[in-house]
Amino acid sequence: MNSAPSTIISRFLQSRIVWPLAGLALLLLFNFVFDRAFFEVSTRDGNFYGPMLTVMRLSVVVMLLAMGMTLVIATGGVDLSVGSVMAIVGTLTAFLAVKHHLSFPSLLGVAISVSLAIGVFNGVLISCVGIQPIVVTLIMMVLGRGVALNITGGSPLQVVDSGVLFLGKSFIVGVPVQIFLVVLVFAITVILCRKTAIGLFVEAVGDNETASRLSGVNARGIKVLVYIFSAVCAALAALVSIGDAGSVDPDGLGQMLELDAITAVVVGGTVLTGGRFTLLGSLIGALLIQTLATTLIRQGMDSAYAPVPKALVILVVCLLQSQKFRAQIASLIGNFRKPTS
Amino acid sequence: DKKADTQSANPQGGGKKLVVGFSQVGADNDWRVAETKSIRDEAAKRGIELKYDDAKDDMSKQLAAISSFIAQGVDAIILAPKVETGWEPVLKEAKAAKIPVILVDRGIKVSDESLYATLIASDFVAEGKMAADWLAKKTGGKANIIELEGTPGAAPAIDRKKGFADGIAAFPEMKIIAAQSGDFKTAKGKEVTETLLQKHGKDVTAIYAHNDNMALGAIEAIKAAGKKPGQEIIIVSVDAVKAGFESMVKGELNCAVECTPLLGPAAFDAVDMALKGDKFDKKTVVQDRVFDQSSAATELPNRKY
Amino acid sequence: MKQIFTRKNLPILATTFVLVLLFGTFSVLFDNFLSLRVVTDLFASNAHVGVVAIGMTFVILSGGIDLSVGSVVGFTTIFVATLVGKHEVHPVLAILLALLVGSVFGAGMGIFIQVYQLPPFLVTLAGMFFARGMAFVVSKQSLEINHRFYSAVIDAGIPLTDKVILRAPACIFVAVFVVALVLAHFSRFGRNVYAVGGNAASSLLMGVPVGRTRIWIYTLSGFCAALGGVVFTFRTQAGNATNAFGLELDAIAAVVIGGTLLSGGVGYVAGTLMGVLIYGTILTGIRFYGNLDSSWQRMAIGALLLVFIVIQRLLTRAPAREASH
Amino acid sequence: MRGISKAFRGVQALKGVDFTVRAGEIHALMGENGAGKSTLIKVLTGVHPRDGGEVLLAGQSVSPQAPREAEELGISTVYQEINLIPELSVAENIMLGRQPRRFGFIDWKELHTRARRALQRLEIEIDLHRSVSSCSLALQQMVAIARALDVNAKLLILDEPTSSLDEHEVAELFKVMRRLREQGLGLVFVTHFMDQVYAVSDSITVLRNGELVGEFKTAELPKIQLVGKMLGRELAAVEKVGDTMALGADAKTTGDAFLTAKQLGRKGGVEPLDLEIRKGEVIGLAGLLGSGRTETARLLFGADRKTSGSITLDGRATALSSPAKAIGSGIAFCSEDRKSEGIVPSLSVRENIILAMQAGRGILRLLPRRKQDELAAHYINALRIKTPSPETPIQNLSGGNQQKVLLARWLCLQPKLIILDEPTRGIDVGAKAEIEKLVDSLRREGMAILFISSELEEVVRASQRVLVLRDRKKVGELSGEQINEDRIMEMIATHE
Ligand SMILES: Nc1ncnc2c1ncn2[C@@H]1O[C@H](COP(=O)(O)OP(=O)(O)OP(=O)(O)O)[C@@H](O)[C@H]1O
Ligand SMILES: Nc1ncnc2c1ncn2[C@@H]1O[C@H](COP(=O)(O)OP(=O)(O)OP(=O)(O)O)[C@@H](O)[C@H]1O
Ligand SMILES: [Mg+2]
Ligand SMILES: [Mg+2]
Repeated sequence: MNSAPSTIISRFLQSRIVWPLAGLALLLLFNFVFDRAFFEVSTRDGNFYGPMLTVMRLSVVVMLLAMGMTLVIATGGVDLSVGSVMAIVGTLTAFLAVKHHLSFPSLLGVAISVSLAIGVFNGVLISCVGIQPIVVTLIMMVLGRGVALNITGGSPLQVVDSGVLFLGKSFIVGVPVQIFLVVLVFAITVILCRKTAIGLFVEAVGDNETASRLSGVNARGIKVLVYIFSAVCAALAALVSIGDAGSVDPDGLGQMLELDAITAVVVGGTVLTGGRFTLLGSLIGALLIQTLATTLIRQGMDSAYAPVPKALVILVVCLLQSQKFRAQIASLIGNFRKPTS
Repeated sequence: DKKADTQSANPQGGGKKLVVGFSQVGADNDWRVAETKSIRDEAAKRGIELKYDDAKDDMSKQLAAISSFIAQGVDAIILAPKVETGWEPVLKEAKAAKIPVILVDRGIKVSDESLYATLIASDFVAEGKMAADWLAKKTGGKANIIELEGTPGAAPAIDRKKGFADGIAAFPEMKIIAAQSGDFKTAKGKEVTETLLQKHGKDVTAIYAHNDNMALGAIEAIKAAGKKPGQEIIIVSVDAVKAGFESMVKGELNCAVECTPLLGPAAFDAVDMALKGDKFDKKTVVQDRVFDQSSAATELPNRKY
Repeated sequence: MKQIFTRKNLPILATTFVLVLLFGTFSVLFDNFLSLRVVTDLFASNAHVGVVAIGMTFVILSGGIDLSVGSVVGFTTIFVATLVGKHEVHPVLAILLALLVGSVFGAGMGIFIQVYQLPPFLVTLAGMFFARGMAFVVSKQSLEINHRFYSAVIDAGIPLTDKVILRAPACIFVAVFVVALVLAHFSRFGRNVYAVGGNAASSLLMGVPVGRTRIWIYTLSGFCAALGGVVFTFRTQAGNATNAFGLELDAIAAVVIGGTLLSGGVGYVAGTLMGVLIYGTILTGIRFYGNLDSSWQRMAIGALLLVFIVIQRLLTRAPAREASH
Repeated sequence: MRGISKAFRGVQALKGVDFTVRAGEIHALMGENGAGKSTLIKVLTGVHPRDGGEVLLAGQSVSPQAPREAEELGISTVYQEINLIPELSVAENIMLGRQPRRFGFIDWKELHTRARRALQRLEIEIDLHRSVSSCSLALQQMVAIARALDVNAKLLILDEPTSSLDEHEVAELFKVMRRLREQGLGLVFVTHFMDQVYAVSDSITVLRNGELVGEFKTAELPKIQLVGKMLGRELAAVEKVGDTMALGADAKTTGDAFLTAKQLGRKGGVEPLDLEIRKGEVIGLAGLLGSGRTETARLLFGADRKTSGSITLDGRATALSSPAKAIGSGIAFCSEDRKSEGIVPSLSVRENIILAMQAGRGILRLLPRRKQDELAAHYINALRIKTPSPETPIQNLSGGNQQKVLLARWLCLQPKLIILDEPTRGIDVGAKAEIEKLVDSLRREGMAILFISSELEEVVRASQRVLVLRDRKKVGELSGEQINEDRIMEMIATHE
């Protein structure tokens, strides 16, 4: 009985999310030392405000993308098209709301169906035609951006739909709606993965596709499924993003976010070659990226030079994950202690 | 038939359709889209065949486009260069092929001015200065400013920053308390403003954005922080696209310095003159105007972009 | 060597066929397309992408990835321009220095990847940010390179006809391609790269120096990226910290279109050349058509790539099935 | 080697083991699955760093840090799981890392000559340009051996080199091994085949649970005692194990036809053949390396597409166009290539066991966790799978234990027909007997079994009927009393 807590702790220490969490903790520690105001929380009209909350809110978009990306990466693939899916869905919904006054449920329907179609397109080309995931989704990334620009001719649009604005701007019990959304999507995804066989099949297909197929796993179906899921996540991210910004720019929306999403997943401890995945790790990864971005802005880092510290933080988080590095540090500390004791 | 025959290319001669290549940087924003549309429309109006290429913000693709225009044997080239430098080699090739090059909206640095026919330019530095002047007048020379910069290294970002800095130099009580890049994007503009407002709180009295997209993001951020954009915090931006005007009419954006993208007519006038071999000025500066909330409502119906 | 039309060469043949088909289609559609000038342009305009993609081929063959290349190209251009323009270093020396810096940078990333067993994606992502940031640290302003040496190199070239000249960038591209071809197929290093990518654990057991090979691969990629930057300066005679933003994706795309598998172990340097040319040909075709607005240009690129990749895939797949197991 | 210790997370794989090989001897290393044989070898060649002990080579203390360094010291090794680069050609795999060069460039002509010579020593003729992945497992094993033989070594280590070779190939290998012994090399030989041990080895070292049991002269150690030492049981108990080996052919076949294949074939694969499998019957597939046994099995399972013929199941015509459909109709297939077609390496033992069952239930109806744990516990117990816990990733298990997990994966489906392709590959004597016993009891329960093994003895013992294949053609069928090794050999050899 009394060994229970220690096994929980040791299991935690062996899990993959420890090291991204440690990276996040380091960043927060930095802020704690140099920028105490980072942790201030105030209330206004019963809603909570503060840099930490803003960081969480701002990371929601990448978190949503990262959840879809996690499953895709776990099957050994990658989805570069998420930014463009965001652009298509965001521009289309804003356009339909302005020009055709569609209601929020129909907008949501459009968003989901469009992303579904793109997901099927990606998935079928990858698993049935057998083209490499990176090629298919790269093509979709270029093509999709064109589609998004075509909807409005490239002009920005105001977001007028109250449902979308609610998603992006409102609060429930003082907490931004988007945070509830991401928690909801996370819960659904975890249930889908762990309370059905999806998680097992995704990992099996990513780890050894031949063996999985010979065991009767529908590897193709699983692959199509993860690309659909990724696209739907991107659609949700698009709604949150345009609701938050209040307007859409078809060229800028979602641009380069695929890189952030992949980074979040890999920082979170899922390996790019597929197999075991951790959704929670990906969320922590996304939070880490946004905390870093916000910290750099608050520190007044020149935007042009900001990539340098960003690189260093990524490297440190990487090194924390390396067993060898930890061993070296441990022995260094050991050497340091010896003479003093 | 569009066979290469640059020697006899002559707008009046033989009823042959003139072919002009236009290399655009990208489709980043409304302003670019409007500029492209102006040039494409003008070409159609004049019965000129336009070869259009969008370089997707990649300088090397622009170089390739010009090279390809030369290979196609176009009669003239219109170039909206991404950056100031790096054009000398390719322009030498154009010159060797006797194809006149007209630069629009941005100047370039070359050792030999004869490499291009003329520049039809907006003066980015002047735009920055006009924004500073307007803000100085509005605030009585006292302001704590957040500057939302464009993409690091982009020419308009560099010049609009410089012009603004020059403009406020005369007012010791106008200070830029934070300057961060918003990448010319709405969402990024909002993110940066939101964070900086949390950091600097009540100190901030004005925002200067290098384009309207970022200003729109900043307005949302100010609203989210529970303040009134346009009243508690004064916002100035450059470009003056339609969305900017709508925002001014709503009373949120205070001032937009126009940087007109409607360069089509002037560009093709230049093409005509260059092909005729006329002598003309190396640089035509397009006069930019400043709009604020007072003039926005009357101007809005006239906006084409 | 005896037979060209073997199963092993099928992917590369299919890719070549696709390139010829593409080029042929455009030649029929557009006047002036089928010309030496367009072909040399294809090499010159894509020289920096090509050089970088060839370095990337080795990385991808080994099962890794290098996201830092675009930034290294950008860094190199401004680094060389600053050395020549501000510090009056002779261009040759500046170029050599830049190549050294690129190689050392690549080696550094390789060491991190190998020694600490870190994911290449993250290490080179950090490298991408780092190099881009350092490029701005060198100079935020773009700088032209005014030096007789540069003008001489830019004017030089191999005249193919009296009008068409193969300029320095294209020459470098071709030279790098030939060297890489030899390296990949006629050196132990090259074969080790394939082995490491095919199965790193087995390679280790078979006595392949896996660690050393990996570090050399990233060094090579860093070198190629720096050389790509140098090529870029030969095209522009200027340096700019923002240059080649996003180039890594173009390079990866070229490699993968050329038939190299992202999972490592399978692929061809020659395929990468085809990949670069296929992508370049599509862009050139769109320029020749010239009547698409920005959004349609993007859609056309995507659609054309898709069509031709599906063709390539179908060509390689049918017989491959027959022989599998 | 003296006092070698090695621990993995949670497992003490070796505890102070001493091991000596002399020049000019063939030394067999024996032990049950998971006894630590492979680990001892990997410690010796520097794959795993050792926790304690020392390695002496010709009196000098050495500690290679990587297989490459071991090779430089004159230690050449064939590791247990075939370690080759699948996409590279046969020739390149043989010469990788030591390609002949001229002017610094690889001399491909010379490379192919040398590779051919290396294969000729084992009397194999194959297309050197073929990629290793397109070769059957047995061929791959030969290539790996050829590679090891090409080195000028002082010590040659062979970890289960014969696990998928047929008798002819084994004989060929032994010839080479004896020749090397004459030349004064030391050889280490790991296998689970008793006969082979007695056929070539001079001395035997037995490991059990990571500990040294002892070193013996082969001539002085009767078989039954060796088994006893490996299992750590008393003689009486061992004799009982021996008994179970005699199970088999007595029972007569029962039941109706479960699967009937007519003119089943695949272009470029096996020629059309007829096949009938009845309920409660074990059918053996016999044939030499590459004779098409695996191909036939894959066709029946839908893993490859057939190009001719038809299959009826329980009297109904069925397509069996994919493994999933085959599994759905009650067919299971345990592949011979466990590394690339069997295990899902980073998943746990439990997940590997339930994978096929879960696939059958579909995505939504997840097997309750409690049920999963029960199944895992049951099979770990029943098949004596040696694993620290059901949650251990399968890649950390010894080769033989991985094989048992894969068997469990199929057994828990309770299929109507199970195709076992080399199920006893790399499995120790005790476990082998158990598997044979298992096969027999499954048969009695009414399951149909297609049994493929390179060990004729095993096929003969287990089967009621035997199909003999040669050059990817069916050349005959034996049943009941007719089945014996000589008849089969004869059919393979004489049929034209
Ligand atoms: N990489 C590893 N990580 C953790 N445990 C391991 C690892 N490799 C081996 N083991 C454990 O070490 C023990 C010895 O394994 P080893 O592979 O040496 O057995 P073996 O005698 O070769 O058995 P077999 O005959 O089945 O091949 C086993 O219990 C196995 O689970
Ligand atoms: N000696 C050989 N020469 C050429 N090809 C061979 C040889 N042996 C096997 N093959 C190839 O390997 C493929 C697989 O044969 P298959 O696995 O069906 O045979 P098997 O009887 O199961 O033998 P194995 O013991 O190798 O598993 C065959 O299609 C054949 O092309
Ligand atoms: Mg073993
Ligand atoms: Mg077989």
